[in-house]
Amino acid sequence: MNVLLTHVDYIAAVAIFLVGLYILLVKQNLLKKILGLNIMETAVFAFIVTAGMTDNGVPPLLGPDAVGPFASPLPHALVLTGIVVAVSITALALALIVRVKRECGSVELNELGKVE
Amino acid sequence: MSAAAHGLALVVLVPIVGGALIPALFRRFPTAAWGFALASSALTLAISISLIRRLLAEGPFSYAAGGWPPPYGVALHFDRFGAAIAVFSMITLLVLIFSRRYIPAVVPIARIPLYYALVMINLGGMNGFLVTGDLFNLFVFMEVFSVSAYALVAMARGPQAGLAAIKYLLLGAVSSLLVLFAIGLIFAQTGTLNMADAAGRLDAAASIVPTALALGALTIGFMVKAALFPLHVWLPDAHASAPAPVSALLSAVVVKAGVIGIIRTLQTFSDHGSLQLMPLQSLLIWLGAIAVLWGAVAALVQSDLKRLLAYSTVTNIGYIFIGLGIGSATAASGAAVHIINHAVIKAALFLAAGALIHQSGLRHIDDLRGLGERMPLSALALGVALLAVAGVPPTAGFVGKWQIGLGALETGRPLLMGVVIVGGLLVLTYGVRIINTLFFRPPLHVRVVTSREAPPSMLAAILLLAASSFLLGLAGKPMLDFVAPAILPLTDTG
Amino acid sequence: MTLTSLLPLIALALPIIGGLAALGAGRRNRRLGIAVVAGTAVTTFLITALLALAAKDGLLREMTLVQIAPPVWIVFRIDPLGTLFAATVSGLFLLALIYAFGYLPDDRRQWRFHAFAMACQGCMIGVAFAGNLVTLLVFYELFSLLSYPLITHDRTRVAVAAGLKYLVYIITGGAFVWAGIILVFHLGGEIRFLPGGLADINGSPGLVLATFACLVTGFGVKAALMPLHGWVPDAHPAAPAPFSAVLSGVMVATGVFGILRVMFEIFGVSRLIEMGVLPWLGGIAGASVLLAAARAVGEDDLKRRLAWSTISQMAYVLMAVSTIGGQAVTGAFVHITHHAFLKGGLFFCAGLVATVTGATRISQLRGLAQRMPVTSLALTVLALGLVGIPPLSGFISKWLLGLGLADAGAMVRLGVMLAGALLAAVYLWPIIYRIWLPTDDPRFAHSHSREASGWMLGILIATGMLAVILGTAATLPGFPLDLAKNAAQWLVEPPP
Amino acid sequence: MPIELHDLRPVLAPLISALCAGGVFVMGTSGRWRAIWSLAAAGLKFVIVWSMLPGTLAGSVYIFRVGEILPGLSIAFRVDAFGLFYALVTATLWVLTTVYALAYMKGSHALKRFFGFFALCISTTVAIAFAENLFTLFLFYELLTVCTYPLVIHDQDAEARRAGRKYLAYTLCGGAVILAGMLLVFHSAGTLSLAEGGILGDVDDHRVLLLIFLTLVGGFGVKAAIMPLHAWLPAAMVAPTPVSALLHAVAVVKAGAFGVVRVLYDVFGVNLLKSLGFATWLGYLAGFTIIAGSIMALRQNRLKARLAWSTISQLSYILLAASLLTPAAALAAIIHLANQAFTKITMFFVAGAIEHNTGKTHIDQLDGIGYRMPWTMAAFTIAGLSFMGVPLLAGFITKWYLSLGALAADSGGFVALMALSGLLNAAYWLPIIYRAYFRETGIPQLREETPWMLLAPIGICAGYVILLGTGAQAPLMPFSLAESAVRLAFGLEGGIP
Repeated sequence: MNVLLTHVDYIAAVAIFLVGLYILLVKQNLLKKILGLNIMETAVFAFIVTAGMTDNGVPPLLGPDAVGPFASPLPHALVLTGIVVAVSITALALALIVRVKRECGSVELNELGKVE
Repeated sequence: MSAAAHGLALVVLVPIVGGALIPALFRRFPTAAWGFALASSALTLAISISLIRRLLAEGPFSYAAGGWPPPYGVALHFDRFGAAIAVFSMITLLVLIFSRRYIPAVVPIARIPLYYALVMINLGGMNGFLVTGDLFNLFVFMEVFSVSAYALVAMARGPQAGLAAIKYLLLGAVSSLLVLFAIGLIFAQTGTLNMADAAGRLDAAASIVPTALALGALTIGFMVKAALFPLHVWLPDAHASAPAPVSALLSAVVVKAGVIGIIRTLQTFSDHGSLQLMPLQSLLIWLGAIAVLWGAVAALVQSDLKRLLAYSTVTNIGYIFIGLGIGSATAASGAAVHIINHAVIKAALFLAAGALIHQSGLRHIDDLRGLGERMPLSALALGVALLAVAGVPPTAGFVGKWQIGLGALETGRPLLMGVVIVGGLLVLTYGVRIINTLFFRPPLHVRVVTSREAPPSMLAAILLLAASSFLLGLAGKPMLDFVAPAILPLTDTG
Repeated sequence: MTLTSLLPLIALALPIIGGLAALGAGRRNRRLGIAVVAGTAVTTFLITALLALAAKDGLLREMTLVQIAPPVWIVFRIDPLGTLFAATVSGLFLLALIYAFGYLPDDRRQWRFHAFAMACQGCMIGVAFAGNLVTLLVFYELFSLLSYPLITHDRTRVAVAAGLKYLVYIITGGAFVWAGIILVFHLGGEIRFLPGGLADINGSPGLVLATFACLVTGFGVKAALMPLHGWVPDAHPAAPAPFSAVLSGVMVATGVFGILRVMFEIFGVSRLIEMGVLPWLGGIAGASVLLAAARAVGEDDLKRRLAWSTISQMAYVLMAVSTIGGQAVTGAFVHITHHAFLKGGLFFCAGLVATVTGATRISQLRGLAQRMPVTSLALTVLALGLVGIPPLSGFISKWLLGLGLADAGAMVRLGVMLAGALLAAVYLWPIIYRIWLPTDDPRFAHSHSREASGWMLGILIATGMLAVILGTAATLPGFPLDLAKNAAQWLVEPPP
Repeated sequence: MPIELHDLRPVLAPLISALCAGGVFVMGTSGRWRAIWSLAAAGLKFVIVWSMLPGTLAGSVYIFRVGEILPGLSIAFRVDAFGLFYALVTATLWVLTTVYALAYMKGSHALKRFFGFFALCISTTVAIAFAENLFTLFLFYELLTVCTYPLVIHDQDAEARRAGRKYLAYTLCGGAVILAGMLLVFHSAGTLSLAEGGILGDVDDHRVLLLIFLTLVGGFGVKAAIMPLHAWLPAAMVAPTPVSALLHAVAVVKAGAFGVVRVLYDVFGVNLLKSLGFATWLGYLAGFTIIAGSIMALRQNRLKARLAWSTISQLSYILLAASLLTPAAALAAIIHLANQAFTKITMFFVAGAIEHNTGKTHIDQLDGIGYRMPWTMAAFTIAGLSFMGVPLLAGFITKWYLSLGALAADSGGFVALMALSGLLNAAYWLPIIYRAYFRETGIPQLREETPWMLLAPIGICAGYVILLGTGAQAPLMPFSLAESAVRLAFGLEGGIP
């Protein structure tokens, strides 16, 4: 029980991740799948940010009156990069969806299956 | 510092920067884009060869980007697995040569510079993935080559390409996220992103649950990338509908990233005292064995040549995972060599198939009857590569199968050896079927009769790759000797 | 190479070459062909006779020719037994080949007959001169196969069926011989014919017995030892008469010859006694004598009756040999030779009668003497000779056989022999009786037939004369009796 | 121990044919160049192979190592007595088959492919003969499968393709099984070198040894057409006659038999096998195949089908002889490689000549053929008699030593089997001879002898059948070679008992 309490961030992240995964797997609409993917991304980013948290930590801003303990700055940098990557993937996916819509006339996977 | 000292950075930067420049510089000049891409990939190849020479002279070495020492800075690390970049650069170079005449036929003219850009960026991502010593950069480079791969699949004309690309993207993105999640977990446990560093600290981490979770997430994530059964479902669609050179790149190079990711994972977690890797390895063996048989049987019933080749990739990935799962020195080194050999063979297969399909306009196997008489060299190359992929000695495919089979025996798994052999036999069955169709059956389709041999640029790439897929078999011993030191950390777990 | 070492080879090769030459020459020019055949046959006979005389005192020469495989050689030897047999063979062939000119229709196939027959002769001489089991087997198999086209020469369905039966029997027999030879070599380490038998045959008694049984069974097929005789009553009538004569006269004897070689020169007298096989051999031979003779009595077809008679007569020989007495063995050898000419002559007669009158059954022969007196006379003389009426040749051999059996104290076998002779009289007398019985029955009138002339009649007269000469002058030196005595002595009491 | 000499010839012999194949593929559109390349290579290889005979007889062993491609897996050639024996047979027959094929195939399609792969087949066969280790043997064994496939389906019709499929299915599965066996050998013995006396002496796990025996003998047994692995062979006779000759007499089936003998003597070794007793079962199976193959041959009406079934039966002579594990029987096994090859190739040549001349393929069409083609049929008769085991012909020698070997191994039953098999052989060869000479068709038969380029190889082969049967110790006969091979395998000093 104690483990669960101390790792509550883990649990939240996994839960959100699973929500996204559920959408990705179950929804037939490509756009919704992309949304699911975005939710999963959010879960992971949130988790990484929490991983950088230190008990009673302050933002790691160096200045004349900066007193530790600092929260680890690295996760934030990582998540920024991760968001860039996520955005680029989303962009590419949306572009592809537009193309699929234009060429196949639908964005519903079950309908696309019939088109084939 | 001289250029040579920065080689490790250059081998990543040259293709990425070169690729990024192409759309900017050559929007109007597709031909020049080809030349530029070719030059930068040749440069990459040259750099990677010089890196290998240094590796042989000095042993594994690291490079701190921007001068920050590890574990703080972004570390690049070059070991014997990293040497695969030379092969990947070489294959990319040949794929580019092949693309010169092929791509204008399948890609709209406006997108041609984009195509070359993506190929180069893909190479850069692969190289980065191989040489990075840092977990987060591992993810970033993985995304670089993944995103470029999604886009490359979408390059071709027609509705199938877009759909296949988006399917590939969805699964690929999920797997990337799993990997990222795992990286986050490891960071949370150890507070470092340097792989070597993290490996050392994992043992000290108190709780086993997050570690196991990280291991599971990494494994599943890389399994998707590597298309290991049962997570291979995206592969046949993507590889079959992409343009042939892209299929070659995907099958030969990109899926190998997943395999190398698994190797890195196993290496990272192998020092962990309380976490047993044995069940995971058994799982890999089982999945690998099923993949071998499933891929081979599925390939047998395909009528589309490129789809068949895609399933052959599933089989071969299965072989590699059996070898890794066994984990003995013999089997693991065999699997490592098979990564390279399969890359060469599969590139030869897809390019040769691409040439046949391009010249005849047909892609169903039965329609290709008699094409061997019209396109003897391409068909011969395809034949040699098929024999190689089936593991007929002394071709390149044999090396891995022999070592893996021997490893299975050494660890007391004779049935597994049987699977290795039966899989080879099944592959040979469809290989023979294709050879038979090409050479020994009268033409069925009128287009076959009017087909002509592929142009020299395509032929050069195909023949070189086919010859390599034969000759690498004769170089089995030196290659095994080369990977042996790199394999050692793996074998401790076996 | 001296002449004596060349002569056997010439005797062997000459008929084969002559046959081929006749085949080539005869198809263009009949006279030339006849000359070639006759010249070859006569020369061969002279050479074999000369060799028989030269070798009468014992082993003349042994020649090793070709090595097949390290222990296996083609070896020839000139010894009394072999030369006597070779001379008999070439004598009968001489008669048969000339008879065939009259018997066979004058067409191209006649030359084929001669070519095969002469090749057959060469191979039979090869059997006679063979110095070891393998050499014997080579020529034995060869002439067996070469006989096939001769038996089926008429190309009738009956002939083809008989030929097939013959082939099945003979080849099976060959396989037995073959297995026996292997066993001999395995047990004895040697396959040469050695006076007194091989020095040692090491093996379990059962295996040694099996070896003997294999060889006797194999050769017994050709020797028509009951119950291995099945091919004889079919093949002999089916073949053209000149070849029936050869079949009955010498070919069956070849089987007996093989058994003799095996008994005396492979196993040796003392080992045979030790093995206890002789009573069995004698018993089987005795049964053959009686059963075959009984079958002959009930047979109406002339050539078939003669064939059954051959089975019976050859069994005499084996029965006599089974006593191992010197006298009996002498009688056996003489009987081989004498029987050859008698039975050959009878088949010549039967062929002539069948050609001229179309009669093949004994019941159709009534009144033959009215039309064909010379033929009838010859037939009578030969038949009486076979029954064993003095002073004809058959009497001499049977007398010797009887003496030998008595000498060896084999009284049961003697009784069997006498019973056999009596049965011979029973089955031959009706022939004589019928042909001399005048008749007016139009069915037997043979109104269109008359005495044949030329080749066939000449040969008939010659065989008749031979029966008389061999009977009256049997004791002259150089005649079969003289040679047989030496041969028997040489076999039964080999020189040290 | 034999003296080992490093020499280029062991690799040159296969290479010559491979070069020739290259020449044919490049320049083979012209018939003349095809002929020149094929004949030149055949002649050259003939000379090379024969040139090693005196040295080998004197006890030398020629060695050439190409290189190690995997740890413990090297490509190397080693000419010992047994290998040279097989190579001599192959090289000699190749010359004849090439001449025959040049005449026979005139006017056929895809000749470049045909002669190219034809040469490659022989190249691989010689390489099999000279293989120093199991891996090299396996390598070229598989290559042989690949190279014969285009020849089998040369006609490219439905039947040929069906046959080709069957052929590949069987041989490739066999190859896979060999691979398994090879892995087991390498795992348990640590080496794959073929060595007199075997390499498995130190292995004491009975089950592993049994598995190795089953896989290796079973795998090579496919090409040696031991029942029940024989079904591809009768199907493969749809190939053009020179190919059938090559398949049935020289290269393919003999490669299988050669492989089995190598496995028995050079992988297991005589002493080990004797103590294990596996070979007895092989002997029974081979004995069954001998009889069953003959019975099946009896039932065939198509001449080539009868020849094919006869091949199945005859090949098992080699396996039976090898499984008896006595010197005399081993001698029979080795000699039968040559005897069966020359005899059967004569028959296939004749069958081809008949088909080429008259278009007749079935036995019941052959009435009176002996008058049309007397010399051709004379050769056939000689071959038939040889198979029946008539002395003075090649077949007798085999049966002689095989029976002696069987008796020495206390398996006297096999002598009866030999006799029975001889009878069955008579039962299926004599009817053909009978028809050829003694059955008349009613129509006058015109003399229509085979063209000399077909007849000459037939005549030479038939002559060789006689020579093998009569003059085993004549100077150019490889008999003493076979003897020294047996001496090596059994570690004997003097003659063969």
